[in-house]
Order: sequence, then C-alpha cells, then structure tokens
Amino acid sequence: TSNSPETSNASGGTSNAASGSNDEAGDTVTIGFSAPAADHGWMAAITQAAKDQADQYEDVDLKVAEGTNDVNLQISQVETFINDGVDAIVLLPFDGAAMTPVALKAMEAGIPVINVDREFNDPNAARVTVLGDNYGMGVSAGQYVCEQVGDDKGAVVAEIAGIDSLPLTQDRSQGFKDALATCGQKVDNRVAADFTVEGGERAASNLLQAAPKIDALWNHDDDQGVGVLAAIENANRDEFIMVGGAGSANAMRSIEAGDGVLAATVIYPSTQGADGVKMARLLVQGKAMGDLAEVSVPRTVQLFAPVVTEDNVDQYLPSAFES
Amino acid sequence: MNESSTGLSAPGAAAPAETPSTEPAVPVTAAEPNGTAGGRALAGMAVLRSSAGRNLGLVVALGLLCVVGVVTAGDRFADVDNILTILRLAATIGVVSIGMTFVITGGGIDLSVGAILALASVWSTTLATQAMANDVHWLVMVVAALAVGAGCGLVNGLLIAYGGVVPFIATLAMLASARGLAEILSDRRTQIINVPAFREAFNGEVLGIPVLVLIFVLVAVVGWIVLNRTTFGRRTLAVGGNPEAARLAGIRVQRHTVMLYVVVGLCCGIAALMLVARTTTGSSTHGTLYELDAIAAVVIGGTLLSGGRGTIVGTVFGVLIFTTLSNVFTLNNLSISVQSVVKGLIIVVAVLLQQRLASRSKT
Amino acid sequence: MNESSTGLSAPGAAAPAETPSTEPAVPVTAAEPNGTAGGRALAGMAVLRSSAGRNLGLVVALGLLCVVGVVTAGDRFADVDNILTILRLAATIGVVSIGMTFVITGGGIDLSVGAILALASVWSTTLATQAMANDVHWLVMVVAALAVGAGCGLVNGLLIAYGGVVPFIATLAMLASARGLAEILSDRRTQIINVPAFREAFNGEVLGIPVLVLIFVLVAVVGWIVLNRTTFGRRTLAVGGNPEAARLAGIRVQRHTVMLYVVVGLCCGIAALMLVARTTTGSSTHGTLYELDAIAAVVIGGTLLSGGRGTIVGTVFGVLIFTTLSNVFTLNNLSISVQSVVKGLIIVVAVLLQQRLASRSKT
Amino acid sequence: MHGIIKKFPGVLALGGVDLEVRAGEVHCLLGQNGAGKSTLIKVLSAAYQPDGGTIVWDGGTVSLTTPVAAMGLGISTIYQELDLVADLTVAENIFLGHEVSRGGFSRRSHANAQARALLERLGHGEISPTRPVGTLSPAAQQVVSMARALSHRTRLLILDEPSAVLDQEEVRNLFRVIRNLTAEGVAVIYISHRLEEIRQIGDRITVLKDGRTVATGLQVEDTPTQDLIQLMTGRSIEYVFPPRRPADDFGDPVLEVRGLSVSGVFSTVDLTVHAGEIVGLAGLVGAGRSEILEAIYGARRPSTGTVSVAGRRLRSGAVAASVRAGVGLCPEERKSQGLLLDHPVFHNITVSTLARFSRGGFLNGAAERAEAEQLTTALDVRPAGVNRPVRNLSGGNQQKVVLARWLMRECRVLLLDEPTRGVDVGARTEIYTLIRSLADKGVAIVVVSSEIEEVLGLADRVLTVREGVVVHEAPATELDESRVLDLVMEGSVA
Ligand SMILES: Nc1ncnc2c1ncn2[C@@H]1O[C@H](COP(=O)(O)OP(=O)(O)OP(=O)(O)O)[C@@H](O)[C@H]1O
Ligand SMILES: Nc1ncnc2c1ncn2[C@@H]1O[C@H](COP(=O)(O)OP(=O)(O)OP(=O)(O)O)[C@@H](O)[C@H]1O
Ligand SMILES: [Mg+2]
Ligand SMILES: [Mg+2]
Repeated sequence: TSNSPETSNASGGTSNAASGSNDEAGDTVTIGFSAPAADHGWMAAITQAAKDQADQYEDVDLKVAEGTNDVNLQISQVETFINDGVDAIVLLPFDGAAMTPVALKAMEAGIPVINVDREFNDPNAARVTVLGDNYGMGVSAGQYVCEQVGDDKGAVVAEIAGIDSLPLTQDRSQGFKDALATCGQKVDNRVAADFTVEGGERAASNLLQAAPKIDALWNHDDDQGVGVLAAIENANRDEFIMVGGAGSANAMRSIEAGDGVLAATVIYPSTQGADGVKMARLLVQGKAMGDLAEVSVPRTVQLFAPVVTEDNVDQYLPSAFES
Repeated sequence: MNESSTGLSAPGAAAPAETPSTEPAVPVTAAEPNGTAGGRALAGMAVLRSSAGRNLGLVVALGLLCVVGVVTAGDRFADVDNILTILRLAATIGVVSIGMTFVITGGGIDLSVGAILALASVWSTTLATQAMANDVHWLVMVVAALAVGAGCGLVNGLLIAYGGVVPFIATLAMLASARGLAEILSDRRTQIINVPAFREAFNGEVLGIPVLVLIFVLVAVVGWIVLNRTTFGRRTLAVGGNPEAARLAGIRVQRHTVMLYVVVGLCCGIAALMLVARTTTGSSTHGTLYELDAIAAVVIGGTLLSGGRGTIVGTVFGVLIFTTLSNVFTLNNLSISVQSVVKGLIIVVAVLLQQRLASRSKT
Repeated sequence: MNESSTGLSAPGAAAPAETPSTEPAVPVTAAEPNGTAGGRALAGMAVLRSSAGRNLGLVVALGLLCVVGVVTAGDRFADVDNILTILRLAATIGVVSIGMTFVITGGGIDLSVGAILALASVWSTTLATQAMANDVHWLVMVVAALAVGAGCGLVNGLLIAYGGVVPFIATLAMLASARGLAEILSDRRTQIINVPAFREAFNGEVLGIPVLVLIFVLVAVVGWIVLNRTTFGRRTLAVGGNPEAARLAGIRVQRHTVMLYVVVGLCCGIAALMLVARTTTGSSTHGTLYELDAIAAVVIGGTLLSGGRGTIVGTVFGVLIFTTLSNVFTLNNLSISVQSVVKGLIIVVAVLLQQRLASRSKT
Repeated sequence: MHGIIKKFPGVLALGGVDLEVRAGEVHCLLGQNGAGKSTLIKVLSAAYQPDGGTIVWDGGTVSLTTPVAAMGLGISTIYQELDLVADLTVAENIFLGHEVSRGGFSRRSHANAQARALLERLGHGEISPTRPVGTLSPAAQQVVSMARALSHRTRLLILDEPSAVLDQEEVRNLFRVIRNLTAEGVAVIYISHRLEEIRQIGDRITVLKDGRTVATGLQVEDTPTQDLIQLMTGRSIEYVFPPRRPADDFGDPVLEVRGLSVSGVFSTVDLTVHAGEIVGLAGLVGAGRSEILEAIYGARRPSTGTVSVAGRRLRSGAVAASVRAGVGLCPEERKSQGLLLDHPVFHNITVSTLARFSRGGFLNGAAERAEAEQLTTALDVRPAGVNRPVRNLSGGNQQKVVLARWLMRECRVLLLDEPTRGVDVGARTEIYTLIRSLADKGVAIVVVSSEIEEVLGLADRVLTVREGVVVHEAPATELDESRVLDLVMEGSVA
C-alpha cells in the first residue's frame, strides 16, 4: 500500500516544497496562530516551525497566542483575533469539536480559518484543513510490525498510547489495530501515557512487568519515548523491536545508531503549523499552490505518515524536530 | 478552621481580624433603624463606599492591569468587543468561583469543582440526554447538568459533614472519581451537542450583552445577596468562623455544610452548561485545574481561607484580574510561561498588600 | 488548624484524638525509665507493635491489593522484578511524600512540590550544568537540584512564616511561578542528560536493590528518626498542634516553619534527581500533579491534615498503596479512568476506616 | 515594670502600668475583667511587645524581645488560656522548647524520669509522663503547665487565674507548692478573681483598673476586702446575691430530665426545674456536670434517658431542636464554644435568633443591630458598640455577650456552665442579678459552678454530683458550704 516504507522516498515533509513566485512579497498578511500548550516537544516544534516560517516572509505578521489546554481560554484567544480583525487564523485546537463554534464565528466574520491537526466537526468552520494522518500513522506502525513479527502467531504486541482522551490517540490505535489484523496479530498489552517523559517511563515500567516477553512495541510518541526507552534500559530488556511515533531527531539518531530496541519511527509531521501559515498567506493574497493546477488553495491537505528505519533515516533526520 | 490554621503565629499575622464584610461605615448606621427610604439609600451608598474601600487593593490592581493593557495594546484592549471577550472568558470560572466563595467562607474547600464540571458537561451531553432534549425540551440538559452538580456536591457534603472526612480529602477523592467517571461515561470522546435550541438559548445576546456574561452577573448578584443579606449567608459566616460555637448556638452545622457543597455543586453545573454552550461539546477534559484558579481568585478577593469571612465582590475582582491578565498577555503575544510566573507573583503581592491594608485600617 | 478545621462538629468526629504516634503500648512504659537495654528492646518492640496496630488498616488495604494482584495477575505480580518495579515507581513520589509529611505535620501544606521538582530537574540538566558536571563531577547536578529545591522551599517558608501568607496560597503561587520558570528555562524542551557517570550512579543496584529504591528507604528512615526521635521532630508536632503554645514555650515558630519548607524543598530536589535518572531527562512537565498524589498518600497514611500528628510509616504505606494499585491495574490492562474512580473510593474508605479504628481504640 | 503601655487596635489595654515584685513574695494582681492583667503579664513574659515603658530586672533595664529571652531570665508563666499541645505527651509538653536531648536527638527516658520527678513534687505522681496531654482533665493539664513552669530555672513565676479550673483541694495543693517556691526565694505573681485566695496566699497586692495602676504594694493583711473592691470598681459594692423567691412560688415544671445517661461519663440523672427556679449543680471539676448540661441541651448524645421541655419530649442529640423548644446554653469554654471571635458583637447576639429578623430568609440588618444595641446597653457591655469584633472584649464582657444571645431569644430554659468563670467582682454581681431577674420572669435555670459559695448563693435548689452520679439534692437554704464540700468530697477523701 501507499504507506509502506518502500514508497516513502517521495518527499515526506512539505517544508521545503512550494517555492517560486509564490514566495515573492505581497500585501502584508496578519495571521493569528493558536495551539495547545507547548508542553511537549512535538507541540513546541509546531509553534516554532510556524514562527520560523512566518519569519521567512516579510509580508507575514504572525500573532502567536501562547498555547493553552483550557478550551475556554483558547476560545477567547480566537475571539481576540476576531476582535483584532486578523486576515487569517491558523488554529490547532486542543479539542477540535470544542473549538468549532468559535472557528465558525471567525469564518462568519470573514476571516478564513486554517484548521491544523485536530479536525473541527463542522466542515464550514475551516477554509483549509491541514491534517496529519493519525489513522495512517497507526496503519504504518502496524504494517511495520507485521513485517517484522507477522509470521509468528504467538508474537506479543504491545502499545503505549498517548493521552487516551484525544481523538487522535483513538485514531492511531484504531489504525494500528486494523493493520495488525491484516496479518493476524492483535495488541496484547496496551497502556496509555500522557505525552510526557515521566508518564512514558511510568507506563512503560508497568507494561514491561505486565508482559514478561514482548516481540514488538509501538509507542505513539517519541517525546514520551525518551521515558519509555529509559524504562526499557532500566529493566534490561532488549528482546523486542520498538517503533516510535512523531519522529523526533532524538529518536532518529537512536535509529541511526542502531544500538537500541528502537528500530523505526512513524513520522507525524511537525511542520503542519508552518504549512498552515503558508497556506493562510496564499489564501489571503489570493494565490494558488504552486505545483497544483488548481487556482486556489485546496480545502484539505493530509500529510503523509512514512516509516523511518535505519535505511532511510538520513533522509529525514535533517528536518526532524528536537524534543 | 481558625486563625491558627495559618500554621504560624507572627504577631502581626496572628490576628488578621479585618472588619467583617457586612458592616457598613459607622455613622450611617444610626440613621438606618428608621427604615426610611433615605436611610436605606444612604446605607446602600455606605455599603458601596466601604466595599470599595475594602477592595481598594483589588480595584487598583485591576486598574493597573487595564492601564498596562491600554498602553501596550491601545484600542485593541479598550474595545467593547475585547471587554466582552474578557467577560465571556471570566464567566465560566467566575460562576465556579462564586460557589467556591461560599464553601471557603463556610470553613471548607472544594478541590473537585473542575471534575464535577467535567462530569456535568459529559452527562448533559450524552446521546441519550440529547435525544431527550430534542424530543422534550432543551431544559432537560439543564436539569441533567444541575442534578449532576448538586448530586456530586451532596456526596461531598455528606462525606464531610456526616462522615467526618476533612474537606480537602473528601473533595480530592471526588476529583479523582468524578473525572474518572466522566471519562468512562464519555468513553473519553468529545461529545458534540446537536440541540440547536440549547445553543441558541445560551449563546444569544440580550441588549448586546452575551447571555453567558449575564448568567455570571446574575449568579454574582444572587450570591452577594445570599451571603450578605440572608440568614443562610449569616449562618455560613458563623459555621466558617467557629463551627462549635455555631452548633451550640442552635445552627444545624452539618446540614448547613451539606448545603454549602450542594451550592458549589450547582454552580459547577451552571458553569458546565456555560462551557457546553461555549464549546458546543461536553468533555471529560473540561475544567481541568479550575479548582486552583477558583481558589486563587477567591483568596485574592479577600475571602479568608480559614473561613468566617467572605466577599463576593472580591471574588469577582479576583476572577477579572486573572482573566484580564491573560487577555493582556494574549494581546501582546507574551508567553504562557511568563504569564504563569506573573500570576504567582500577583497572588503573593495581592495577599501581602491586603494584609498591609487590613492592618493599617485597624489602627 | 485544630480539630474544628474539619468544618463540622459531628459529635463523633469532633474529637478524633487518636493516640499519638510516640506513645508505646501502655504496660511497657513503666519499664522504660530504667533505661536498661532490655527495657529499650521491649520498648522498641512495643513501638513496632503499636505502630503496626495503628497502621493496621493500611496493612490490610495493601495486603488486599496484593491478594487482588496475585489472583488476577498471578506470578506476573508476585515477581521480584515486578516488586522492584513498584518500588522504583514509588520511590520518587515517596520521597516527595516524606517531605510533605513534615510540612503537613507542622500545620502547613505544600502545593508546589511538583513544580519545584520540575524546576529542579530542569535546572540540574541545563546544558551549562551538564557541561560542568562532565568537567568537574556529576555531584554538580546533585548540588544544583538540591539548591533549587531548598531555595524554592526557602521562599515558600519565608512568605508563610514572615510574610503571613497562608501556606495554601503561598505554595499555590509558587506552583504557578516555579513551573513557569521551568518552562522558560528549558524553553519547554525535554533536556536529555548526557552525563554517564550520573546515570550510572543513580541507576545502579546495590545487592540487587536499585539505588533509587535505596534512596527512598534512606529518606524514609531518616525522616522517621527526625520526626520521632529528635527535638526538631517534636517541635514540628508542637508547631503543627498548637503554634501559639509552641511560641510561648520558646520555640522559634517562624524559623521552624521556614525549615519545614526547606526540608520539603530538599526532598523535591532529591526526587528531581531520581526522576532525572529514571527518565534520563529534565523537563518542565515532570512531577505534574505530584502535589495531590503526595497529599493523598500522606493523609491516607494517617497524618492529620490540620497538623500536630504525623506518621512516616503511614505515608510510606500510602505511597505503596497507590503505586501498587496502578501496577495491578496495568497488569490487568484496566483503564486509567477506572483506576481514577477506584483511587477516589480508596481515599474515602481509608479515611473513614481510620476514623472508625481510631474511635474504637479510644473506648 | 514602669509605665508599660500596650495598644491593641481601638483599645488602650495598658496605659502606663507600674508593678514591682520582690524575691520570695507572692504578689497578687487584681483588677476587673479587661483591666489589663493578662496583657501586663504577657508583656512581662514577652508574648507581647509593649508600645512603651521599661522593664527592670535585677536592677538593670532589659528588653524582652522573645519568650525565650524572658525564660532566659528565669521568668516562667502559666497563661490564662491553657497553652499545651494536645497531641504531645506530658513529658514532651513539659520540656517543649528546652528538650532533654543530646545532639538534637531526644532522650525520652531521661525526659520521662525528670517529668515524673516534677509531677511528684507537685503532688501528682499519678499523671503518667507518657500520656498525651489532650486526654487529661483540665485540672491535670493545669498541673502539667505548672510542671512546665517549674522545669525552668525559675526566679519569677507568673500564674494567670490558675485556680479557675481547680477545685478547693487542688487549690490547696497549688498553694502548698507556691509556698515552697517562695521559701526558695522565687517571686510569684498571682492573678485571681477569688479574693479569699488572695487572703490565703498573697503578700502584697497591686490593683489595676482600666489599664492603669490604681494601687500598688498594698500589704494583704492591712487591706480590707472592702477597700480592694472599692479600688477595683471605683465604687463600693457588696458581694451579694439577689434575694430568692419563696419556695412555693415557682410555676409549673418546665424542664424534666428522666434517667439521662452518657455511658462512661454520668448515669441516670433525674432533674425537674420549675418556671422561675434556679437549680445549681455542685461538684468537683471532672464530676461530669458540663456533660450533664450538654446532654440536656442535645450537644452530646445520651445513651439513655429523655429530656422534656414544658411536657414536650426533645429529640435527643439535636441542639437545634432544643433551641427551638426554648433551651439555651452558655458553654463552659466561652472562646472556643460560645463565640464567633472575629465577628461583630451583634452577629454573636443574634446568631440564635436570626429567624426573628428575617423575612423569607432575608435579614433586616438594621433591626438586628438596634435590638442588639439595646441589650448591650442594658447589660453595660464595655466598650460599647455592636460592630466591634468580640475578640477585643475582655472575658467578662464576652460572657455578657453570650448571655445577651439567650436574653434576646427569650428562652424558657437556660443552662449556665460556669457563668462567672474569669468574671470580676463587679460584673459578677451584675450577672447574678441578671440571672435572678430572668428566673423572676419565669425562666427555668440550671447553673453549674465550681464555686460552692456561688451555687449556694444563687440557686434555689442544689444537686450535688460526684463521679457522674447525683448523690444529693436539697434546697439551698438547708445547705452550707461545709456540708456541700463534704458531699462533694466524700468519695475522694475517704
Ligand atoms: N488580642 C487582643 N486584641 C485586642 N484587644 C485585646 C486583646 N487582648 C486583650 N485586649 C483588650 O485589652 C484589655 C485588657 O485585657 P486583658 O485580657 O488583659 O484583661 P484581664 O484583666 O486579664 O481580664 P480578665 O479578668 O477578663 O482575664 C481588654 O479591654 C481587652 O478587650
Ligand atoms: N472529650 C473527652 N473525652 C474523654 N473523656 C472526657 C472528655 N471530656 C470530658 N471527659 C471526662 O468526663 C468527665 C467529666 O468532665 P468535665 O471536666 O467536663 O466535668 P465537669 O464536672 O463539667 O467539670 P467542670 O467543673 O470543669 O465543668 C471527666 O472524667 C473527664 O475526664
Ligand atoms: Mg485575663
Ligand atoms: Mg465542666
């Protein structure tokens, strides 16, 4: 399938893509940007990448409302953008559904909203939706695991999820489960952590006790993965392969070194925010996306979730985020 | 809890006996017993004046914040829409804080407000409730949220008043349980509401003022009246000030304590509805850490954490200060981390200032 | 705080004056003054026996949990490695809880432990600190973490003892500020440590027991001795039980209070190092909500939230109960949500049971 | 001490007080409630910092900044409010602040042995040094306070109303200890409202009035009681009880108690009080009289028995029901059980009568204040003003506030537990008159007092309680002090 690692030598990120005449300065565009609390490497990278992207354009004025996990506060941040009359809003909601009404309000006020990563539940609430592929991430991880241990019917597969209450976690787990099913495997042990190093370590310590022998382990997130790896090392376990998620530079370096259990990681692009900023700018300036024949910015962009292994890590390492 | 609960006995701090909240400035009192309209009006003014006096520090703090807002963000801050944004943001946590004021004044504390809010938001937006709301009336959702809030409050209250569990612990347990329940009930999914009538009712405006803000104002006014002008309020002060003396004076302390927790539970139910309307969702993650925000606002406002003295006006100021702070930070693109540090500083400075003012007004 | 801090006066609950922790079972007392070795040994046994008695509820609870663990997870639970896993997990929060026991016994509370831990973990793993640690000695990191912990504790203590800010509020402010600072300092990145010597020192084993667990045991033993066998400990009880009486007895209550917060700060520093070693990182997200877990463990253990009575043994049990609970749940693939609900129930049941036992032992 | 000045917010507690104490004497400090006695000695023991004046010790001016400094000089104090830590043991309390330790580690057996020695010296060897202080009776706690004072190298011992919680036997014992101390050259400052005690133990007297010294260095032998009272009150009054009514003049039975018991504290109390009658409960401290009152009031759940008011049975263990039925209680511990210390006077007065000032739950604050004002004026509560926090009133005035609460309530049964504890002579007479006038209005009154003279003088009928059992009942006119003392002591002496 299209998600298999072999085909992933097509460009994974979009960061350095669309160049050319679109980058020439136009009217100044004021963009409001709001995301959840950057209490986590990937989330911090999202905001950072958006800021860096904006800095590259002299015609973009990015207003960053610092991240929060309180939907009430995030709503009021967007309201502030509406009051300010920004030209576009790039919004990575803490909870897509909860931010839908205020996004609708912005759209009604004539401000295009670019929805990033966590989807609204009303298509009218966003002009453009930039999505990672959470389900696809699970599928990629599942397929990789299938390739490695699929023949062994007694194989033990474990999963360390992120914050369980997020839809994205549920999508990832679903994808993982579905992909495993195709090779007759299932998740034998599953724990949820909280996207923090400490939570990863704690969850993994317990999990390693729950499963005395593991063949493959998928950890949703490379940030909490630092803790997961620490727990594995403390427990002196190395009988299994581990697959990461999100694709931090740290994880990739470990894959490159090839000295640990971490055999692969599934990328979840941290450039989504930057893409959101780029598209917001194009949208406001009435430009089209360079390499498409279409004359306006597309409605939905879904980013690809490739698997990074020892074989192709050098290709992804430069664009990976530091946790 | 009494004074010694501060865990210290600095001579200055040992007796922070400020004039209690209901006492108007002295000279007018004499005129009041006549009960004439004039006397009442005067008394009313005196209340305002003395409450302004007591809340001087808060007024100044909020004023300063506004000045900073205007200087740094100019018209963007001093804009009607922006003020309404601040108020809308303040409304939810404000309603919770009003309830918290009652519990704290009554000598308790409630760490479970955020969790109760989450549970109420989830319960009032389950598929079943929504179906019923669409069939019958959107008030079904309101009833559900209020019932959950009051129910959780009742459990808290019973555990504390009759079970003898200290409030901190009983509500800590409720915090864990209610949030767990909310997660189980919602299967940790965000529940989107699909009851247009409900959304219209809550998200509308009356005379240009958002309904959410009106609810906040209403709850604050009712709260003020109840605390300062009713027997319930007076008993709350007595129960918080000296529960044993209150009991021996014939107040049903246990029953009253239960009622206080039901009140804060109800406030959480109201706040849950407001948040559901604002986000069009019910979720087990709603209201995370509201307990700390609410307690901070209440204490900044001048309510004594050890009970026996409470001020609704102060609480409203406390909420507004924190909300305005966060608005000013957003307008200026400043980071949440710095905001967090500033918030800590504000808490300390406000409390220290209050003590200074209180001790000065005494001599 | 005194008894009335429960905010109620149920006849039964009004006087939960359990036998305090230092009194051995009665008959042996007479032998003690002789100071003979035999008398001492007897007294020692009596202490053990009576402490087992007092902690009976906790022992039973932990035992039940273990039975559940064995029944549901069999050998996977009753495995040495699993026990060590539980202990390793308990170690960090355990050390924090020991410190918390002191503060609570002394009549205070500390909501900022998690934030201080985060700040200490970040500070001790900045690039600069790590570079210095590699150049000089890994003890540099230890000194950094302890200094940050003690420093934050000092600020808390000064605000509370000399500033007259109630502990809840002062440490709430510290919670906001310290976590904000940790975020600013780390730029919200996870700081991975690269000081092999440090990792080796902390992640090693001695006689098959992980160093982390040994640190926990050490802190617990030292804590027990300090609380029960030194003047510092006795004064802590006095300051928590009746600060005014303590002051009049010539105890420098303010200075003592400051020291208590420094002690808990130091414990946070130690715990930060343990967490850094375990996760190989320093991060501003470390220790989130540790304050509530620690307080829950302390109170479950039997320390009086209002001060004046504290038990280290109980705290250790409290920590073990929660950690074992989480282990049993994970072994059985049960959800965090259910665990959360059960945790709430355990807290309430444990506290209610304790009261029942305490009141029975009185009559 | 010269010209000591101490201000509290709104009150000048001490406005220039002089006091001189010599080694080996018992110097009595007299004064009405609120005269500033406690404040003065708290300045001396450095619990408060004075706003002016000097303290001269052994000929040199000293400035006492902390209690430690005062103790360093050899000043030990037993405060009016017991100042022990309930959860610590007797020995730990005695040595609190100057623990028996080596290198910071407690030496418990040494401490216990020394504590036992001290307690034996005080004649209370039966108090175990390892018992938590909270489980001791108030009298025993007083002994522990005393032992603590003696555990220091004491040169000046200050006792602030030590006899308030002690019965006669205990007081005699206390005096014996004091005499031993003075024989060793220790100076003693003794505060009490019981003038007869001053006669027994005192050498010289200083009288305070309204925060000023009105007389100092009076020799006890040379000063008649009349003069003292004159000095304290500024007027001449008799220590008198108001006249009783004839015994057949009482109304119907109002309060009827049948077979009331609280297991382990008292058993099968029967008691009938008629309208207009005052019944006194005499007994030793710890006899269970407070508990009887509390059980009647519903503040303590009885194990058996019933209480009826005007023929209607009260729900047991429900204070609110009792209050509604017209029963009121002035509790023994004013501060912790009776008052909302930080609330204004009128809150404290109206707290049981809120319904009267409310319509539909809304309070009429003006009416509340006005009625409270009338009562405080009638009772001469000083300083006047119903908006003042009660904390700032002296003990006697606080007691009046509690009485005012039940006066406002117009209750039918009034239970008074030590109504004059810590109340000065002048206020005492006022309170007696007040109680009698209430009875004359038809209120049934039960009085508990540790002063036999008071019970005999005030009550119409006296019940004697010993170890939780009513052992004797008779009209007050048929009893005298020695007879009651006999009844009270019988068990413990023989
Ligand atoms: N902490 C305080 N704050 C304010 N006023 C106080 C305080 N303590 C005492 N006062 C006031 O100081 C005056 C003297 O009080 P003090 O307690 O010394 O009297 P006292 O002679 O000991 O009376 P009593 O016989 O009732 O114990 C009183 O008017 C009292 O109201
Ligand atoms: N909280 C308590 N727990 C256990 N025993 C108690 C408690 N309170 C009182 N007692 C016991 O009950 C008995 C009666 O107590 P109390 O001292 O109140 O009697 P009293 O006659 O009212 O004395 P007083 O003259 O001080 O009012 C005593 O033996 C006392 O030790
Ligand atoms: Mg006095
Ligand atoms: Mg009594």
